Amino acid sequence: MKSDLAAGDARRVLYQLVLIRGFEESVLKLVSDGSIRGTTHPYVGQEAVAVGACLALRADDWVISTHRGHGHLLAKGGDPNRLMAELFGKATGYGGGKGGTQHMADFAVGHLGSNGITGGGIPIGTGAALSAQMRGSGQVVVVFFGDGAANQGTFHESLNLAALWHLPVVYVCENNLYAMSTAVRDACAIEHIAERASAYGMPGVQVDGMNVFAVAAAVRTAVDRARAGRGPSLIECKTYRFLGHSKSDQRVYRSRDEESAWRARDPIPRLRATMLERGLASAAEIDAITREALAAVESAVEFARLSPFPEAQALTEGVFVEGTG
Amino acid sequence: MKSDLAAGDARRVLYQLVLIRGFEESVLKLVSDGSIRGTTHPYVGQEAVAVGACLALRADDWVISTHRGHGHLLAKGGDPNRLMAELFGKATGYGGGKGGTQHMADFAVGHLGSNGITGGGIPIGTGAALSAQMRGSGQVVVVFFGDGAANQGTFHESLNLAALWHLPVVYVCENNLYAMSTAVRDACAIEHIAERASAYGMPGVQVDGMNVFAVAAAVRTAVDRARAGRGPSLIECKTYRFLGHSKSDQRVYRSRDEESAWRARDPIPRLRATMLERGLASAAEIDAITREALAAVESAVEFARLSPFPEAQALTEGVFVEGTG
Amino acid sequence: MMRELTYWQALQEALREAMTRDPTVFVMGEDIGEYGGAFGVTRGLLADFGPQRIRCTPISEAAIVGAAIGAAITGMRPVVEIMFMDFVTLAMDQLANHAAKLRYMYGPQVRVPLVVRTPAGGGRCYGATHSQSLEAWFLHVPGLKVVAPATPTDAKGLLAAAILDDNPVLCVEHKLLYATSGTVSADAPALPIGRAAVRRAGTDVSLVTYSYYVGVALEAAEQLAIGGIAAEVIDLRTLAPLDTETVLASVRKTGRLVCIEEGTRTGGVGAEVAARVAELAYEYLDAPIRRIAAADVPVPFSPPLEQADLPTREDIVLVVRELMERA
Amino acid sequence: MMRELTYWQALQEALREAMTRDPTVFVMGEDIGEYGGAFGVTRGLLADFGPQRIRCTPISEAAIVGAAIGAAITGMRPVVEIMFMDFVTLAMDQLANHAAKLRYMYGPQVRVPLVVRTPAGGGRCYGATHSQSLEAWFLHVPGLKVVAPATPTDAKGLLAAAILDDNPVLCVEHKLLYATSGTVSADAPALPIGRAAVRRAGTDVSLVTYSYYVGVALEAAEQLAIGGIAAEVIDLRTLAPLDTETVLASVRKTGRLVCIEEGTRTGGVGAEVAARVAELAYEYLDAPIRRIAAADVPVPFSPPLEQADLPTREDIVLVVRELMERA
Ligand SMILES: Cc1ncc(C[n+]2csc(CCOP(=O)(O)OP(=O)(O)O)c2C)c(N)n1
Ligand SMILES: Cc1ncc(C[n+]2csc(CCOP(=O)(O)OP(=O)(O)O)c2C)c(N)n1
Ligand SMILES: [Mg+2]
Ligand SMILES: [Mg+2]
Repeated sequence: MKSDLAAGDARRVLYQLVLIRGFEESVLKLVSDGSIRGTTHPYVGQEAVAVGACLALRADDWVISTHRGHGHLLAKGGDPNRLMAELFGKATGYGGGKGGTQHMADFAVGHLGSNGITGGGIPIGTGAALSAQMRGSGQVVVVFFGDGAANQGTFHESLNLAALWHLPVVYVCENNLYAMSTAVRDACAIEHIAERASAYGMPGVQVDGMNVFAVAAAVRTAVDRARAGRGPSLIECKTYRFLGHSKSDQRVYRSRDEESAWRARDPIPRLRATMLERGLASAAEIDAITREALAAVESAVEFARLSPFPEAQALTEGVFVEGTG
Repeated sequence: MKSDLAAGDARRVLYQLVLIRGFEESVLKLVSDGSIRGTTHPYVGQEAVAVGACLALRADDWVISTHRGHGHLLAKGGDPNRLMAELFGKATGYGGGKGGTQHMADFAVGHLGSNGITGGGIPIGTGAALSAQMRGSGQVVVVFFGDGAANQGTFHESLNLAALWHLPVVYVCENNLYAMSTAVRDACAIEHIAERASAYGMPGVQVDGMNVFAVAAAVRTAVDRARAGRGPSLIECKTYRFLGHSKSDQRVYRSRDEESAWRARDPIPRLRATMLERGLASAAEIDAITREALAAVESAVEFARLSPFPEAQALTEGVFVEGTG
Repeated sequence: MMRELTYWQALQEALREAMTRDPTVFVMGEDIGEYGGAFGVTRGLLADFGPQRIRCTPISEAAIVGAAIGAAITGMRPVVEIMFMDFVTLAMDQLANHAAKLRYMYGPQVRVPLVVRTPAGGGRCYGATHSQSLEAWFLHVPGLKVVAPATPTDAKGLLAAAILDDNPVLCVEHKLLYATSGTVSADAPALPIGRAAVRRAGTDVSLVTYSYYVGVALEAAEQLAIGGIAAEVIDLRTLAPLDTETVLASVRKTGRLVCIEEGTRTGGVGAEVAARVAELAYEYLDAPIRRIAAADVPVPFSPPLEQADLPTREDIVLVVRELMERA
Repeated sequence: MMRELTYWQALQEALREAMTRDPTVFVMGEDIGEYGGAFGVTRGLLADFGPQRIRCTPISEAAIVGAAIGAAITGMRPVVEIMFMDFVTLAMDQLANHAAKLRYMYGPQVRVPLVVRTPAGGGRCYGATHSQSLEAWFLHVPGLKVVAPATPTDAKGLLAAAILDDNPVLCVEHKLLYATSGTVSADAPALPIGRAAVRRAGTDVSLVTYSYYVGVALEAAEQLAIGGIAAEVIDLRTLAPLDTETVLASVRKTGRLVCIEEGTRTGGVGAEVAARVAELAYEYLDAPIRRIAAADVPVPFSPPLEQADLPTREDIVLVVRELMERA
């Protein structure tokens, strides 16, 4: 962990990690009890990636998210209430309930949207970077995607475009070793996705995705480079999803031993220990942060429950922006 | 050039180079005078790639071709008559006139088809290799494609699949420096497409695409490897199309100097000189080979001209194989 | 021998029988191995046929379909599973510009015995990118056949036929049908592609539909019967080529046509059916044609909105009653 | 001020004016720089606007459209050129699952002011992968607008409107129209998207068409007039949203509908038009509906076959005469 870790940083990070963890665990329960319909892709285990990456970003920088996107939205400063309400399909959700778990955005905090199509967001994030470049806004885009998405054609086309045009974008691959049930070794011809960077002449780095500050440092380097006009980077975060792919996954494709080994690297107890060790917070303070984060989750559930479903007429509204053209 | 070059090989190669060159020049004239309608993508200048690659193949090996495909078909042993007839849209053409310049195949000689969609043939050739592997036929597939196609998503997805499954396929990229009017440096984030091989853990080699025997040697190595079950390779042939992209191209995007420099590397005079030098053929013999090849082109034109157009009912026939399912 | 099978079991049986009979048949798709596919159709096949023939792929829809085409034109009979129909968008080029066209362009030397299976439909709150019914696009792709079975028997029979067919066939399954069951004959032959079925005879109105909505239309017909309206229910079964004759014969008898589908209305399958009837059975029509379909919107996630979006038995009943009152 | 402009010049004028007025408008596509695009629409623009705004791309249709979406949702107004409509297959996912759905899914915070221009149509012996008219697919993509101008004035007006529109718009151009010319007002405002035009008034039959076939239909109407048949010619101009009212008004008057399009018949634009009329103007119909379209085959290369495939003036005349004789 970074040696010059400030107490404020650590607390904020701990809050976010716990918020995301708590949020996802809460969502799983709500899916099980039928309060939330459809499916969900829990981010549990991968929190350090979203939190670390967003730590390296300005508020006006952008992120593009995936199907496993609640963590990205919360890490970028999204509102747990509106996020939870969206999962419930409520009118107060980010998309008024129309998007659901895989399809929501919060432009106000720089979150340009999650995406139900594996690899679908990669070119879109690339285009946002083009927009930042053309407008000279100084913004940088972080595009999150999984190891599975790295085998889609859009990955290749987008990274080539970004490198060619020196776009201010950082491709953050969350290599959690599986795409649904498919192990990386059964889907990707090489072990380290970061090595694909050389096919586009951009830097490619591997980083411990269970370590917030390692992720933040790597992303910061890439963001600085991008902001300086020196083009894109590919960062591969080695991480693990502690739970199944989605609500129904029995995880037949991997061993409980493998899971335990990764769980031993859980970023949350790790950060708690470091904070105590370095005197960045007392046990009581850590408990308070934890309680505060979990309380935010509870309020979000409450908010979502109490919110109304959209009115029937919402069905046919909002397909188009009216009154232009 | 290969030192153990046999006279027979050299003559066959010369014949094929001249055949393709003569064929393409003839086609251009026929397009200009309206005998052939639509467009054409001349292979002039790139002959050494098709001829060299096919020299390394068994008769039952397969090739997949592109929009610039007449040379591939002739090099694999296709019939100039049926090829020319197809360009005329005649019933005696490979596809009875329905395919045209970008869409023809000759399965009997191992040619699985040219393709009007840039990059469209890459996964198809990959699947043919899968078929060869599954049936244990020992066949190898050469997939031809251009530098432009190397930026398509299908390139990435296919090479990953082939490497993952150790498919018997050789990807032969004809880097002729341009995709239509777009220079490689304006389209591809790296200079040497062969370097993309590392993204899939397969060998990538660059080779002089103006030298038949250099191409043949590189392809042979890759074919041997593929046939031995050791998986795919990527071979980048540095080459040049002497003429415009298609019939109407004025070549505003490149200089006449650049063109002359490449024309100085024309494989045909080069091979003629070598043959004379090494005593592989006399000047008279070389002339005879040349005449013979050009005579074949002339007969092809004759054949095509004299052939009938398809009957009107052909329009709605042949969409489906009848009587199965 | 008749057994009770679910729709997914019936599909799997077709796969198993084809793979047992013909060593060139194999399956490719994402997570179809141990995981059994997103909807379980291939569960158990990996153990029985091995990883060469139950071939798990990377997430590369274009290359999966493209590679299947390459295998198909060289003597294999691949069956591709696209996990959700929404993702065929990524394989659209390979399907429309290659699979469907090669035979016509290259001539009789080439055959494309390719099957692409994919689940369509909503009703499970999966949101706009996991709920679509996009089959209408493929009616507009000459060279492609499209089947859309509504029952376990048809699922087995049509998938078997698709695998036997030397042409590319898109097999549109429905998420809400996988768990439904019915009796399926163990030795039924493959069903002919291109033939609709009259699921219920009636004289007052023709309800033309397919896939999941056959069941809904039958329920509506039941309810209408109570009110004295005899609805005929046509299950198209194959969408391309469309069995125009069966539809026309029905409309000639009933004089009224209601097309029912789950996809969005504009440019849907019902448009084509309606157009054919308006061309070829105009004289027999006693009332305007009606289409019942989803609204022209992306499928909303919010459960009440999704329910409001999808056509229902009540919608059908109301539309038919309104039509009958015009007479 | 009126000037004579070709269709391509009119399109270019719309681009130029938009780029001059609004710095967020830019163009992306293959070979659109010095080369001017495969059909010359952007020739000269690189010199005037520079490589930042006339942005030549690699051959990566999916990423081009995807990147344009990303630019569009962050304040730019990209205009993408897809070199041939046949290649939109490669961008189908980005168009159908992203561009068209983002607004509905994400809510009012997002706008997708994206234009995708692309040439459709045959008649140039380019073969099956370079001659298609695939617009019907996009009628079945809620969230997308589709325009298909038939004249230089409409080309300019509709492209201008598409660029101003905050929604994704597909602009379907026609290869055989680029060189055609007409008078275009220098200061005409953008045309409203969604309004058809009656190109010729008539009382006997409604010919509903768009793009290149408007001209063909007008010629047919001319010929029919000699025989005393007054055909009304409707140019749809926008295919999505379809101007149903103008079509219905015409059919209510004429009692006969002939839909004409260049794309393949099954599942075409004519199916939707026919279905709407059979639903909403059934009582006014005096004859069966007719569709004139290409055969359900890939576009053949062979010149006589391609000519036989594409609908002609004679086809229209024959169909209309046959319809009139039924009366
Ligand atoms: C185009 C497409 N193909 C398949 C799917 C189904 N699917 C959803 S998530 C997923 C796995 C994605 O793996 P990865 O990119 O590694 O992300 P992870 O789930 O591990 O976070 C798959 C196959 C999809 N949503 N989109
Ligand atoms: C998907 C697709 N995009 C664009 C085109 C138009 N096009 C035809 S050939 C060509 C250039 C291809 O370049 P390259 O792959 O380098 O092959 P070359 O022409 O140089 O042989 C282009 C852009 C096409 N046919 N298909
Ligand atoms: Mg993963
Ligand atoms: Mg090239």
